Amino acid sequence: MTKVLGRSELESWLGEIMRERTLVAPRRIDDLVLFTPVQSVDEIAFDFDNTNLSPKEFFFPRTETLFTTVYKDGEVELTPAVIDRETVIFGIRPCDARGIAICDGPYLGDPPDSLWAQHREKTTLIGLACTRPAPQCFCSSMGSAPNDSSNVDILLTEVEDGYAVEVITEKGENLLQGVELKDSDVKPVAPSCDASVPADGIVEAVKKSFDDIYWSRLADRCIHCNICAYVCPTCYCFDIRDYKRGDVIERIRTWESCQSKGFTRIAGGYDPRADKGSRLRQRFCHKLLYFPEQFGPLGCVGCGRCVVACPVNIDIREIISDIQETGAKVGQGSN
Amino acid sequence: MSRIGVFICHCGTNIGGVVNVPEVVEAARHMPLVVFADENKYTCSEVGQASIRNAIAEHKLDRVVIASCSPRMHENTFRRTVAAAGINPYLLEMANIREHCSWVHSDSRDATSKAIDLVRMAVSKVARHEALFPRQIGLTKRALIIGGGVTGIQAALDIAAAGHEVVLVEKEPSIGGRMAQLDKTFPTLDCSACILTPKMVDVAQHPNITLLSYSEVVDVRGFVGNFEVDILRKAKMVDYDKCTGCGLCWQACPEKIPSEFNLGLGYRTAIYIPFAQAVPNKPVIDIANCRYENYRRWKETEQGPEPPQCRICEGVCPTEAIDRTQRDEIITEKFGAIIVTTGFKTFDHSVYGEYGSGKYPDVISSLQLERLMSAAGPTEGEVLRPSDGAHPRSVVFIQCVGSRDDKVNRPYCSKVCCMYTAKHAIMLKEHDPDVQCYVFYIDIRAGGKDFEEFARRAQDETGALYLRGRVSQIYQKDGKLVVLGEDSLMGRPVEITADLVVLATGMEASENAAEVAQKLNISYNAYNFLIEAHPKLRPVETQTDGIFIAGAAVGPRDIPDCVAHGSAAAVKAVALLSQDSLTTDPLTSVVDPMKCVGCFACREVCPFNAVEEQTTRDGRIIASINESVCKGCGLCVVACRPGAINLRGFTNQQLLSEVLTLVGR
Amino acid sequence: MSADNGPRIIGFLCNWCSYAGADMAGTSRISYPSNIRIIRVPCSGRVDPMIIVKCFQEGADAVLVAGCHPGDCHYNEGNYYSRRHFALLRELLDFMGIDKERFRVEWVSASEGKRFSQIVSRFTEDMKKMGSREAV
Amino acid sequence: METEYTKQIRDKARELLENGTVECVIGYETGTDGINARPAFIYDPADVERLVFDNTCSHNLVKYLLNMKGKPTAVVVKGCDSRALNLLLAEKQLQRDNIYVIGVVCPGVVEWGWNKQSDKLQKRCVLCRQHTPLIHDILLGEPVTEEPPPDFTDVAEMEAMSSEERAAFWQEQVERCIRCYACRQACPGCYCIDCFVEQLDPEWVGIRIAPGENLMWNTIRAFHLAGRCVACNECERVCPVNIPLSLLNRKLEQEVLDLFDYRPGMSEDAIAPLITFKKDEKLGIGE
Repeated sequence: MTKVLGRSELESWLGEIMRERTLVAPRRIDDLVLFTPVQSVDEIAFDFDNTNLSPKEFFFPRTETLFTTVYKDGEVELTPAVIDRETVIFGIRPCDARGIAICDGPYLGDPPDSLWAQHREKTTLIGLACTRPAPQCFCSSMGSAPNDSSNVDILLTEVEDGYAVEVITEKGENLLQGVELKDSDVKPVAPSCDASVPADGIVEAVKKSFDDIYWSRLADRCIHCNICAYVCPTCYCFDIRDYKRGDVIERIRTWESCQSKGFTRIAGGYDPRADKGSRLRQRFCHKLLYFPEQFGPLGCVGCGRCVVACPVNIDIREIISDIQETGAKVGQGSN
Repeated sequence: MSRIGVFICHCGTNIGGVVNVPEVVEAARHMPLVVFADENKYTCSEVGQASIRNAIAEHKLDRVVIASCSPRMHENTFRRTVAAAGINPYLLEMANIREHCSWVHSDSRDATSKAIDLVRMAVSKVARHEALFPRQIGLTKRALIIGGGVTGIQAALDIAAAGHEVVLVEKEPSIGGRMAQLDKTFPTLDCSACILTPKMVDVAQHPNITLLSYSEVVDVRGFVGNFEVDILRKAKMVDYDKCTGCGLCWQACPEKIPSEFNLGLGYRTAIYIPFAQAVPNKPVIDIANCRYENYRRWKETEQGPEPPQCRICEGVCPTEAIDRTQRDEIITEKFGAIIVTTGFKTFDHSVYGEYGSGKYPDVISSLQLERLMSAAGPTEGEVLRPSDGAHPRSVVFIQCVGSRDDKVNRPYCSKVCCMYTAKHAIMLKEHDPDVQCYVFYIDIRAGGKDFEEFARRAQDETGALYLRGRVSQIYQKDGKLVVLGEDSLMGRPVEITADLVVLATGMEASENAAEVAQKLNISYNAYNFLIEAHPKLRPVETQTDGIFIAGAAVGPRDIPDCVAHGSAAAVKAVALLSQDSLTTDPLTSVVDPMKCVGCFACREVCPFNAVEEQTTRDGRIIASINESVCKGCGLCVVACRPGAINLRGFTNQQLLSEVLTLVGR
Repeated sequence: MSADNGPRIIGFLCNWCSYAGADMAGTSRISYPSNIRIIRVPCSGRVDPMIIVKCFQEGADAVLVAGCHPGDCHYNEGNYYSRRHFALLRELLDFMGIDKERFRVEWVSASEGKRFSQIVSRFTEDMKKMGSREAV
Repeated sequence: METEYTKQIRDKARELLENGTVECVIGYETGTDGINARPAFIYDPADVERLVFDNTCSHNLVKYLLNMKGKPTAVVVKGCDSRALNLLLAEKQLQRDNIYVIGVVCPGVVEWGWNKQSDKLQKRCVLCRQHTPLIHDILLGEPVTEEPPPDFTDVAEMEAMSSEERAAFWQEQVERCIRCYACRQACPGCYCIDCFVEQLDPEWVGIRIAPGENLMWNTIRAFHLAGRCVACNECERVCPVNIPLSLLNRKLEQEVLDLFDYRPGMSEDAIAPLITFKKDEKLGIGE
């Protein structure tokens, strides 16, 4: 038996949610699809491959205040930021949900990042399974699947008379309180994402390739913008700065990327990762070597956003297969 | 953490009458980094300054903000004050709460809150001040003077008298300039040559003066106290060590060329001195016109008919001083100061069609008349008209030829023409009592000591007829000149038959004035007259330190003015050369070599050529600022996209912090 | 900008002409509205277009740059450059929705105290009419 | 014609690498979508067959010369790219003698997008006034002699809006900006060692990725290219959130043309309009 939610019921349910919670959903802006807070259901895009930017920014905003301090007659008063509003994200794809889960690794370790934890606690994920994977997708090769329900609270799969509903967590349960679900015997078709990338043994291969000239040759093409990092659902690096206005100081953090110039520059101006090759290598070593060694899973979910967005076609799928080869013939190339 | 002290001035009631000073003091106490704030009745008074010095000591202040009058008024005063208390004078900032606040705002509340803002800005700025130290640079105690007219001569003699070395560069074979061409001088009528030549001789003989005649400045590098100048020494073809100036050569030379010195009246030879009293009194060979030099040129190609070889001069020279091996050479000399006295030339009247466009031989310029009057001139002082050598009886003078006339783009007054024309009228009468002079004028400008009397004398004693009006046409009629003009006072046309017409041609900057100015990077106006640093207060200085200007190169002037300006410039130069080292203002631009990309946009915009190239250890060519030349305008800072250049005292950080105290979330 | 109500105007004045002109307004007691806050710079050519944009980004209602009249620059050429910079910047700002009128460049000599106060008075009036803008 | 270009480029590249004239040839190869070209760096004559030239060759390869540190390099250059080359030569960032320029008369490139097949010319190519490279050691294709007059209707449309509408428009645009700086990284005119936006002292722009800071960043980025932008429009192409940066660049391009009668990058010794002046020009400032 499958629980099914009719299209119109879905819409009224989402309308309900909007009342006391912030509803974040995919929305069409010009020729982009972006996750934004929505005020009405007709702002929501239901038919899309995936959004141009990942939904990570509702857990790790592009800019977020950590705390503010006020200096009053010799006294310093510190107020940490608090996330109080409940948020529901509708339409998150399984790959992106996995991305969030992956970031729990670094962010919920010891000590946990308070803001990330708060966002996680206050946010409910309504996943939307992919019915037709896009050409850039390779989630299957990265340990996920178009209908992977493991990282969402509710998973919806489009079926002819509405959406098949799969409730995974208690959070999801609560969110569906009092919502009428039809029983139906439609079997949601489990689509496959067959674009396969040879990810097996990639950790070893990358390790072997570390000193290969491959990286600096690849970096010839890279313009070292931050697009890949900023569209990526698993890139979690940030920069911190204090904003001072009069007697008020606000400490904020913003997205930052290993590809940007100042990222590893240290006091005195020295940059241990100054050359293009080592800078670009860092991105892939982090995703395919350091992250798995530290936290287990590969630091990539195969959403393919970087593949699409990179202005010079630095394609992680190509790199993985190249590395599998070069890794095999290491020592031939040299730096 | 710096410790800032803030001092608010009442300036009697000037500030305190409008601004609530105690409130400002209280506000200041709570501003970041401020550890002390106080008020004074008169901060600039000795009492006020003492209280600042005490507070600095007592509260260990390391930076000071003074809110009072305009920094243009007392910044230096207070810099000395804090310096006396051991704080670097550049760790001071002023808030202008008088001129910019209490004097222009009547509402006490608004004025007070504005005053508080201004103090807050000053506090945020002073926090970002850095200690600055003036630098000492050496200098060459040696002056260069460009132009050997009476102005340059005077300047040279004065500097030499002060005990400094002088090099005087003159492009002609002799110094003396225009004054040497004059017969008498107004209003005293003493003989020009008689008063000038002694000075010329002094120049030649003074141990501190090196005279480089027949030479030109070709390039100037460096900056105040440390100029490096390339000087072109044109080949004279005469060895001055051997030449005694006996004159046999120029008496023997067969070539005849119209004499420049006599403005085409009369001739000179190819080996020549421009005039009898020339200094140096030794000849040069005019290579363009010397017969043997022509032959040598022909020999190189052997095209056309073979010219004569001549070489008579070499034959007659008793000391074998003729040296055909001489070539133009460029020498490089160092100087601490430069004085530009390139003088003037007279307006070319041939542009005036109505005056015969220079076609009629008997329409001459006033300077030509000077040569005709001069005992050393082509006619040995007898005034004979060029066409037929007859004594003119009826002479018409026309004023303002190339002066006060927009038609020929000479709107300015040349200042001397009224007076020298009066002189001419008087002198002609002396030469020949039967002469009748007519003077067409716009109006007579006789401002100057004894000038008016002199001008009257021309009219009253010599009976010169002054006609207020312009001349519309001059034409020739059976050997005489018919001058058609109008007498605007009588309001009727006049027709005068004249033997000679003399045009009072005005003054123009000499032809290479602009070129010289460009080499020196000093400015000049639309008529190529040089521009003073300030027309009233710095009349002989330029915007470029160490370069001074004097004489008719700056604008039309008579002899006494030129001499005075020459001396004035000399004093400025001496004042500079008398120092043992120069102190540079530390408020200059500075380059961060880590950020400079070497695009040299800064060099493009710098008005003072202060940007130089430097090579880093990793081989990049980047900009560096010569702090001795930099004047601190900050143009380079704005031109510098990479933000490699900053301006001390007005850094980006300081301006930003001022802005952010006013606005910002 | 503290207690003051009304438009927040920042003025960058060149030390040699316009700042002296503002001083002259003071010495001659020619009053003008108190909204303007003056920042002293050596030359209008020292005013970086970036700092103008910064003023507006941080919520200034208007910005005035004043320098010597062309030809009178203490540094000979400074204001010829600022004239070019700001002619362009005004267009760009206007294009991005910051009205031309909010950014003015004027030439004020050291003797033009009266003119300075007139400029500031008119500017302030116009800005009052236009209303204040918020920091973006 | 394009296949013809491809052949000529490969032959020239092979020759240059074999006779050691250059160490590297920067050209184009087909990307992983099998449709769109991407930059290619060829060091080995054996690899020249990778090189292609077609109407997807959008990238301005001149930018990459800044990384070659004086190594003798050959580069494939279109009309607009050649203006960038002139700009960088004029600004002393490159030495002409260690660059071999393979100029191609550009037929215009199509709208770019991974795995997107398009036959629609990019806006900049529709408006292009420089199809023929201004600077080259070998020129492929027939020089275009007739170039169209300048067309700024897009700018005019913006100007037709009210000041408030324009403010709102840009507000909305820059809200999307994620400050990835791809526009800067792709721009041949952006080569500062330390871009103003990332300087800590002075801190011109905060690191906040927020409307105010984003607006400041986008405004100054455009202004720093005033009189320098060569209209290759790479900035707009690479923007991941489709901010219409060309509008800002073209507004300034138009003003620079109107006020100073100047087109950037037309010669390698031109002096940019903001570092020179005319004494008597009237620019509507302080008049």
